[in-house]
Parts: sequence; structure tokens; C-alpha cells
Amino acid sequence: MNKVENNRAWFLVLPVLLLVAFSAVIPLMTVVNYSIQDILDPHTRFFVGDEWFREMLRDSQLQSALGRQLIFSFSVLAIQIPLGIAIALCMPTRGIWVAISLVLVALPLLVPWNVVGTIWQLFARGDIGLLGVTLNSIGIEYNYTRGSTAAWFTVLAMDVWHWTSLVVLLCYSGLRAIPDAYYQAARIDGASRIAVFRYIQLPRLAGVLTIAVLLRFMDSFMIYAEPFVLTGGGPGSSTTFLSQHLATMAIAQFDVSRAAAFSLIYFLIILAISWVFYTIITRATKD
Amino acid sequence: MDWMVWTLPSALFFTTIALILVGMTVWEVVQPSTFRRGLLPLKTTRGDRLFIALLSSAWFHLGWLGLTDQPVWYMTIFCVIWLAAVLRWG
Amino acid sequence: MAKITLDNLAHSYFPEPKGEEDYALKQLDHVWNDGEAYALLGASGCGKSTLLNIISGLLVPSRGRILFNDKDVTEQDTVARNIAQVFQFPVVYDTMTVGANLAFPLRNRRMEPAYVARRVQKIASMIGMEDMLERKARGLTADAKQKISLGRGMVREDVNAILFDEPLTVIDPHMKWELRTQLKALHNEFGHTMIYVTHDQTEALTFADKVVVMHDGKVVQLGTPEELFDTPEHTFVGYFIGSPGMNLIDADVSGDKAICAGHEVTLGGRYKPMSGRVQIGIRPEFVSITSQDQGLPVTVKRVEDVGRHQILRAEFEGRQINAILPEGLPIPAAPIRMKFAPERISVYVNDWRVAPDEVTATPSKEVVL
Amino acid sequence: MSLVLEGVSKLVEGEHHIYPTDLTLERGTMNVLLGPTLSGKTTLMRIMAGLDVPATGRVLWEGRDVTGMKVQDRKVAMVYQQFINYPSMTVYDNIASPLKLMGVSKSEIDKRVKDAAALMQLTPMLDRRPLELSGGQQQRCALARALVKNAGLVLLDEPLANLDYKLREELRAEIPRIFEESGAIFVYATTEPEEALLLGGNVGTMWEGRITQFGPTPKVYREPCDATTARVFSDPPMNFTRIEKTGDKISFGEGQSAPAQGALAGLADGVYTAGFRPDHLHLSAQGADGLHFQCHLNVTEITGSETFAHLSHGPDHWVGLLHGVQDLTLDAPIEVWLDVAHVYVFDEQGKLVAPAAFAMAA
Amino acid sequence: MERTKKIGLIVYILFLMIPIYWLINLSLQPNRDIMGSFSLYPQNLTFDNYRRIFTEAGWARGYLNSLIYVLMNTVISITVALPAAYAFSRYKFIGDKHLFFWLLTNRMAPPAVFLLPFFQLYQTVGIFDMHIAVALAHCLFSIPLAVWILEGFMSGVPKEIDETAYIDGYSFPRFFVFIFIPLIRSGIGVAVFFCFMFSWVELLLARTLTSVDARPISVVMTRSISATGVDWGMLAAAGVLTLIPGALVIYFVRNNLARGFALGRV
Repeated sequence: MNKVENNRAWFLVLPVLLLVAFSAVIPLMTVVNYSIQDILDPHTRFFVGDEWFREMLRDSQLQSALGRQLIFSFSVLAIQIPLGIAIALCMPTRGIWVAISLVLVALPLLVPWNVVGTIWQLFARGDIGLLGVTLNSIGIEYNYTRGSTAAWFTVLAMDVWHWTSLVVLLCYSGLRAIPDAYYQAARIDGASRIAVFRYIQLPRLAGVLTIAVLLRFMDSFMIYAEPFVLTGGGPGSSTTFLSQHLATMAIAQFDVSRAAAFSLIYFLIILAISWVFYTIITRATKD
Repeated sequence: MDWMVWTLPSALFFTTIALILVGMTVWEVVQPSTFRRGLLPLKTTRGDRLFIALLSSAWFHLGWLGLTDQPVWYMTIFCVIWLAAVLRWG
Repeated sequence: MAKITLDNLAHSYFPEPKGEEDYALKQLDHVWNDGEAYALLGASGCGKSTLLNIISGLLVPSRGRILFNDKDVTEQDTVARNIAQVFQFPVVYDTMTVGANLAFPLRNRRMEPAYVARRVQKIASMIGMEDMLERKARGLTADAKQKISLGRGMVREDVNAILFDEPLTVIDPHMKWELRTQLKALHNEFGHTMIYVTHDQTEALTFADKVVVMHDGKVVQLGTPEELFDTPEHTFVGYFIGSPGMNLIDADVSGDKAICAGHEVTLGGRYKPMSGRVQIGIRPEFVSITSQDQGLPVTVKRVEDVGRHQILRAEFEGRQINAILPEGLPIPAAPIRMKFAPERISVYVNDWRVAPDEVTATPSKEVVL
Repeated sequence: MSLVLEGVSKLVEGEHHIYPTDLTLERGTMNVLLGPTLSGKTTLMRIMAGLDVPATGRVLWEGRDVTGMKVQDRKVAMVYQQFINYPSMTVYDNIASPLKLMGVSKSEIDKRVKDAAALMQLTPMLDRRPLELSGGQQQRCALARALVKNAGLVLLDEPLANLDYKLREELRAEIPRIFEESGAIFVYATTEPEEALLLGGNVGTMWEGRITQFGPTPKVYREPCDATTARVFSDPPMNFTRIEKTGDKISFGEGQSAPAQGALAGLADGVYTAGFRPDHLHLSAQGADGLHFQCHLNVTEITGSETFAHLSHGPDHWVGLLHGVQDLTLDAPIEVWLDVAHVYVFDEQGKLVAPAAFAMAA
Repeated sequence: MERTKKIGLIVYILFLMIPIYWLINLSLQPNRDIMGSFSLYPQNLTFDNYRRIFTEAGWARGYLNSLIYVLMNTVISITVALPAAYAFSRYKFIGDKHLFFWLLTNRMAPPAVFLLPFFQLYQTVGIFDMHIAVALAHCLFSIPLAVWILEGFMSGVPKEIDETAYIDGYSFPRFFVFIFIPLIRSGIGVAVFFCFMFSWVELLLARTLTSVDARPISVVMTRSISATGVDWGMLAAAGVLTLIPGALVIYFVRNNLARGFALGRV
């Protein structure tokens, strides 16, 4: 659709802008202020400049947390995006099963995040959980509170359980937008199932996938409540992701300045990666 | 406002950003920009180039702080030049 | 290439059709001869697209069989039937280049790369897109996209039939000429069986060797463009073909005379006495005006100068009668009379044409306006 | 009452969609904008309606400058190619909506809606919603809504393009009738020359953002001011060939020549382009001065009453529109005749330098 | 093909449902059964866990608090997102593309550190421990998504309808409310679903910005659990109780959701 140039459209965006700016820009500025000072108490503070940044960038604990985080987030994307697309392709397109499948598929999305942790805790424990008991009884050593690999996989499985449905819903909607004529033409052209996916369905999913990838990336990069409840970051620090590290720093140790400096680094990482995703996917669908 | 623990450098920083945004907007109103292909490997508008320049400047600063012990000002001066260069040729 | 036989075909979109009116496609028996170009002509909703989709295998008919070269393919899917189809709105694979789009049906069938390249070149030159082969199909205009769709439909040489579903809807009038002529030339060259669905009579008549006129789920007439024009078997055909359509006037017919509201019209043949609603039909092309004391007295409503001829819209006894008159012919403003060429008058009883017992006047081949 | 465009132009991203254009439309006229897709018809109508603001120039309505005026405040009506109705309202409410907004009384609304519905043969469908109607009915609903408010300017942007051929024919005959009753300025955009001819009135032929000619329809058809106009206003397309004038002779190649008479006599010696319409090609000699050409017949298309012959003549592709059904041998030589009186002559810039003699006589 | 699809979908749904089934199963067993005998279904069916939760104070209040701020958030988000989405779908304006990306970046702020300024900001403007505080904070997450979803649906409505309405004499607000909004009803349904979802499941901000009066259900629950030590049965029952509102919401909007998704404009 060719849009009309009209800068008065800004007035329509203004409410959103003010509302979001109020809750986003002011806290962001404050965090920047924190990050360049040493705050002993609300009335005693010193300007320290780039000191915290230098310190945080060289902190090995944070570096390893960042490494874990990146591996986790990319695993999440690598599993959930293809799986979500696949399930979306399996969804029924007409009849009462549409509504039923949608309700069932959407259910995990509406579980409060800490309850997700609880559910998986109860499900995966070696003594009372269905998963834990089953795995142990067929001879697989599984205890997510002790084995770090087991813990890591449990967190990953939990995230897949919780969030794949978001990708499914978005892709399902994207798929429904494809006119029947495309499928008919493909049948007549003798296109294989894979060719139909590659040349008809995937290009039409680009828009929803942009959003799905961005949302999943950002949210998984900031995962906090679920692993906190499930593993508490352990065993050791195998499932301590960035958010948790920050929370410990900011809340438990009340080291707000260092935490602020680190938050900003963290923010820049998400911003850069998100921008790259956004640009790649939106540009790929143009020209 | 006290709880926001303002400092002069950060205040200057945000003022600069705000001024740049206002400036860009005025520029855009006076002379609308179009997509073009410069040294950057993608077609950009002026606003895209500003964003790319700012984000990369932030990263340059982080790299500088993480890898050297030199004062941060060197990098800042470089980034001002970088910003202008990206806007001009990017 | 194949002969296509429709045997006792009918289709309803309802799972359990109750009566005749539930059928989108009523009883149909028909043979499409190998290598001929057909047009399926009718108003929207007459069932023509349904029929097309049944032939292409996108739809399984509720009743009856389809035979390709006497082999039953009713249950076969589209791929097995080996046909090509072009849709009303352009279907292109956006992410592929124009060349890859054209090559797609061939590559899917694992043809030799050298052959594919050759064939794509040929088709591209036919649709005038040789210099765009490397370009992405995304962002092309609608008519460029539709040309690609047409090209994709014609790229395979071994198809049983090529089906076109109103393919020129989105194309500009000038381009329509070009593409239609190319299709026609292509048909002459390769002799594919082609079925062309349209609601546009000009497209149907110019493209096809034989035109199938459909109305309300039924075929009302099958014939060459000439037959449809000269001797419409049904008043619908008379109305639908020709622009403006055939004039129909209620009349009493006896022998070789028809009486229309007290005025006598000479017919081109002798007819048996008939009952039911009797009408005479005459195409506007065969109506002339006269100041003499014969023919039907009419009042002129409007004269439209259409360039190469004029359309005179007149009224006779509350009914509109149109005449097509030569360019530049002066039309008197005074009350005039209309004269019909006797050999061109058809007689209809309850909408179906009745042949005369004995022909008294034969039409001349060349009609000079 | 009149609509005047003064030097109106439209730029989109640095490209001219409309070059500076002057146009005056008088009250009670039917004006057809004829041109291929993307030639600027819609853009021009949007400027007239006030939906787009021109880059330069002024729009005057009844002598008053309305260039920047909001659409809501203008007395215009518009019908699009797509069937645009308010899907959530019934047909009755759709037709009534502009009147309600104008503050017309309930009884008056009822009367006018029912009149418009009767005119458009929508009376039985007044309680239905637009999406339950067929395409033709939907478009009639849109037309009724546009007509009911008695706007001074009615803009119809290819209103019949998405309809079935026969339905189009019926509504096309209807529109001039409605127009005659309304007394408003009608502007009607179309890509089809035949439609322009049937509607009559004035025609403005458009090509790549310019109005190439504006005037009474038959006049523009018979005396196109340049080759572009002739090409736009011709279906089947006009045939062109290269000719040369030397002294008092016009040479058509192949040893065919004609004496340079009438308007042709005044031309300077040189190379020109001759244009003639397909229906002026014949299979038999036309008059004593008739030209005849040795052509190659590629394809024929037979409509039952006419035959289109696609011919090659040297480098030129011609179309001949022959009356009746002609049984011709394809892919074979053929001889065709042309009366010089039917030939238009254009110069190298495409300007008409000598109109066809028959058109001047008419 | 169809068969494989069905099996795929069923396997996936089973994967989603089994943990939930297990939660329900545990919630209906007494603690000693949970710890003592492993069983696929409750052998001594009991509603004790639920009864104990309902006898504690603050439960109903917690539910109500959560629902209030979720509804506030949904209403605010949709109200401001509608005009913004209209602007994005109909007009080109300076910075339009950057603006949308900026909206998305607001989801990127790591909560742990931003909690403190949030807390201080809302305390400064005096809305701490009020429902509106949580609602406003959640707008950061729900607005970008609402704008994006609504923009998709609006782009599916031809702009000629807008123009026809303006030509007919409709003012923008009148057109927007009486003609445009009914046209994108299903889209609003889908957007409401997502706004509800992100607000209902979020915990950190909700917990930080409230103390007593507006305390959400999940906080009430965690507190009462930790007070009684690790009581698996009660934990499970509490989990089930927080699932219910979400399940109800999707059940009620299921047809809207199906219709909205079927339009494929998301």
C-alpha cells in the first residue's frame, strides 16, 4: 500500500510515545547516572567515570555468565523457531479443531513465570516428578539439582515448553495469510513439499518471524524468574544467567553502581544483536 | 529529581543526544532524505546511519575500556569523527 | 496433449446436495478435442471456474468422470494429470528471479539444465522479458507478474492441456491485445489443448476455435464464434455475445412473417405454428434505418459515437432496440423506422431457438456496413 | 460552477507523477480521463477530490481557491475501482451515511435513499450488508452513496473495471443517464478507449503524468494532436508506418505513393510517421487513390461479426479490423488496401502535422 | 501427509499438557502420598490443599489485584496503540521505522537493575503500590506488540474506506470509532490476548511496584508457601489456581482468536 506522507501522524503516535518514554527513558537515564558514580548512600556519592565499566568488562564471572547466556539464547532460537514453524504447519485450518488447538497451544503462555518454574520443579524432580522418576527408572542418571548438564537441559526444556507456542501462534497466523491460489499453482507446477515451504510459505513468514525471533531473543536473554524458581542458578553457577547475576549484584549485594554499568553493557549487547536480526530479516524481504 | 542522581557529564551526554535528534528532525523536515547506498553494505537513510554510528560508537567505547588502559577521551574524539564520517559517506 | 472427456459430470459445494439448485455445475457431458483452443464463457458465478478446477484436479466432482485420452483421471491429483494452469491473479514466487520462476515447473520435473535454459529463453522472449531474467520477481508490476504466470503456464511442452482462468483481468487493454495474440500464435505453433475461462466475450471469441457458453451451471451452447454470433441457440447467448447484445422482440410468427405489436416483419424462413413465448432476435449489426414506410417505427433515445461505428439506442413499444450504424452516417432526429435483414432474424420459443422449416433467404458472407 | 486546475503537479520521492497541468471542467459536463495504468489518472482525481495536496499549483472551485481545504468540507463524491462500502453497515445505512452527516432530516434521508436505491435497482437489498451482495450490487451501492449527496463534483475512478463484461455494459449505459439528471461535474477515469467513446462528453488523454489532449470526445478521437494521444485513444492499437514526402508525392515504400493533397501538400519534404486505424484497412480497393500493401498475415482472431488480422509489413506490425468473418490463409502473404483520406501524419516529435482528410470532412 | 501433521500436533500438545497434568495430579494428593508412593493419578483424592489455601486471608484480594492491573494495562495499551498503529499503517512520517524499533528496545532493559529507578520514579509521582503503577510499567511490554499486531490488521483494510468516509464528511474520530474499529475487531481481540498475556505472567515488576494494597496473586502465593515450608501439595494447588484465569481467558476468546489468526494479519 502506498502510504501518504504526513508528519501530523506524529500526533497519533504521541500518546504511545509519552507513555513509553515516561516508563523507559527516565529509568534509563537514572541507570546511566548510577553507572558513573560510586553511591554509598543517597546523599554520599562520587563521580568515578568509566571505572565500573572497565571493571565489569574484565570480570571473568560476568564473562562466563555472558557466554552461558549466549549459548542459551541461541539454543532457544535454534530449537523454538524451527519447532514453532513445524507445529504451525501441523495446525488444522478449519473446523472446531482450530479453536481447540489454539486454546491448548496457547495455555503455557498464560502461566505466570514463577509458576512455570514451579510446574517444572514438580515435574522434573527425581523423587516426585513424572519426568525425573521416569528417566531414573529407565536407567538414565538424572538429577537437575546436582548434575549441571541435567540442570541446563531442564531449563532449556522448560523454556521450550513455555515459549514455543508464541512462535506457533505467530507463524500460524502468517501461514493463514497465504492465498489458496499459491498452493494450487505450486501443485500444478509440480512443486515438492519442501519447495512449497521454501518458496511460498517461508517468504510469507518473514514478517512474523522477525517479531518472533526478536521477542524470543530478548526475552530469553533476560530470563530470570523461571530458572530462579527451578534451579536457583545452580548447581554451581551452571544455570546462572545474566539477569540472575545482576540481581544478585544489585539486590543481594546492593552494589547498584557496578550493576548499572553492567546493565548498560548488557543492554548494548541485546540492542546490537536485535538490530542485526531486525535488519537482516526486514532487508531480506525487500528488493 | 534528586533520586536520579544526576551528574554533569551524563546531563551533557543526554542533552547532546537530544539535540542531535532534534537537529536530525529539523534537517529531515527541511530536506527529506532518501535511501542510498554508501560505504555501508546496505541501503540506508540518514536516520539509519545516525543509529548505526551511535550504536557502533557505544561499542567502540566498550572495546576501548575493555582492552586498553588509555583515557576514554581518545575514543570519544575518534567517535565524533566516526559519526560525521558515517553520516557523510555511509 | 490429450482429448478430455467429461462424462456425466456434476458438482455441488454442499456435501449432500438436495435439489438442482444446490449444484454449482449441473449435468455435463462434453468432449474437448485434442489440440483445440476452447473458451468457457459466462457471467461470474455460472460455474465456469468450478469446471476448470475439476479439469485441473484441484476439485473432485460430486458426480461423473473425467477422462484424459479415454483414461479415467477423476481420482488423480493435479501433478499426475500433467496440466498447466494460469490463474486470474498473478501467482509468482517472490523470492525467485524471473528466470527461476519460469524454470520452476521444469526443474520440479528434473529436466536437463540445458533444455531448461533453452526453454526459459524461448518463453522469456515470447513474453518480452528476456532482459529481466536475473531480476527478483518481487516488486514487479501486476501485469509483469501476470506475464510471468502466463510464461510459467506455457513453459512445459508435454502438458495435456493448458487452462487459463481469466488471465488478462489485471492487464491494460493494449497489453491484452499483445498477449492474446501471442497465446493464439502459440496455439497455432504447438497445438496444445487450451481452455480459456473468461467473462469477456471479446477475449473468448478472439481466442477460441470453439466457445462454450455457460449459464447457471449449464452449457447453453457450444460452437464456433461465428455460430454463436449468427445463430445463438438460446436468448442468453444472443444477449451475452455481441456488444450490445441481440435485440429481442415479442412477436407472433406465422409462416415467414412475424407480427410485432401490429407491425409486420419479414423473416428469412418459413416456420411451423408455435406456442409459448415467441420472440424474434436480431443483432444490432443487422439493423438499418430507413425513412421509407416499412419496418418498425421507433423513437431515438441516444446516439453514441464509438469511433468506428455508431450505436443508435431507440425504443419500440417500451422496449429498447439497438442498431449499429456505420461511422459518419447522418441520423435524422425525426421519428424513423428500423429495418431488419430477414436472413439474420432468429426465432425463439421459450428462449430456445427454432429452426425454420424452409429457408427463404441466405445470409451473404461479407457484411458490408 | 466550474473546477479549475492551475499548474497543478504532484511529486512523489522526486519523481513527477503529474507534470504541471492546467484543466478547466465546466458544470454539467462528463469528463473522461483516458490512459493506461500509472499514467496519472488516479493521482489527478485525488488532487481534485482534495485527498492529495498538489506540489505546485492551485485548485479552484467556483472561482474559490480550495487547494488546502479538507476533504470533509468539499462537496465531492468518489467511487473507486474496488468496491468500497462500510462493511459493518447495511446498504441503507451505507447510502444514508453522507446525508446523516450533512444533517438532513430523517424523512428527507429516507426519501433520497429510497430514490437512489430504486435508480440503482438496490431496493430489495437495502437491509443486507455489502459483503452479502454480488460485485455488481456492491458497486451500485457505492455509486448510490456517491450520488445521493448531490455533490457538485463526482469522481469515478475506473468504477466498472472489476465487473463482468455484460454488467459493465449495462452500468456503462446507465451512467450517462444518471449524469444527465444530476447536473454535476463528472470525472470518469478509464483505461479503455471504448468506454470513453461510449460515455461521450469530453475526454482528456493521459500519458506518463501529462494530459496530452483535452476536448470533446469525438474530436479527440478523430483529430488526435499527437501520436501518443492517437495510441492511447485506439483499441485495437493504431497502426504506424514510416513515410517520406518528396515534392508533391508521399511515398509509403514498396513503390506505393500518393499525391500530397490537402493538408499534406503544405508539409516540408522529409520523413514522417503515418498512422491509421485498424478499421480503415480493407481487403478490397477503396476508391481510385487507394494504397495497397503486400503484407504477411500472422494470426487472425474472429469474433463472429469481425475479424482481426495481425499483419507484418516490413518492420511494422499492423492490425486490420475486417467486417464479417473472413476465411484467410494464415502465415501467408495478403494484400490490403487503405484510403489515403484515413491517414494521419505525425512529425518526428510525434506532433500531428496533417489530420486525416475524412475526419476534417466529418 | 495429513496423518504426519496430526501426529506431530498431538505429540506437541501432549508435551505441553503432561507437566500441567502432573501439577494437577500432585495438587489433589496429600503430602505423604506425594512423598511416599509414586502414582500416575491421585490414589487418595483430596481437596485439602485447596481448602487450606482458601482459608488463608488475602487470596481473593490477590486475584482481584492482579486482574485489575491486567485489565488496566490492556485498556491503556489498546487505547494508545490504536491511533499509533493507524499512523504506522497509513502514513509515512519522519522517523517512523526508527520509532517502531525504539518501542521494541524497551523490552530489552534488564529488569534487575531497572527495578530501583522504576520504584523511585513511581514513588516520586505517588503511584507506588497502586494498580496503575504495575499497569503502566507493563505497558512497556504490551504496547510495542499491540501496535505491531494492530498495524498488521489495519493494513488489511483498504485505505479507500478511510477516504470514502472523509469524502462522505466523517471527521477522523467519528470515522475511527464508528467505522474503522468495527472493521478490525478480530485484530483487537488478538491484541487484547497478547496484552493480557504479558501482563498476567510478569512477576518482577509487579512485585517491586506493590507492597500491600495492590499485591498480585503470585506474590501472595509465594509468600504463603514459603511461610509453611516446602509443602508440595499446597505448592501444586497454588500453581493450579494461578493457571485458571489464563485458561478462562483463552477459553472465552478462543473464537475471536481463531478468527483473528485466520485473517493472517498478525
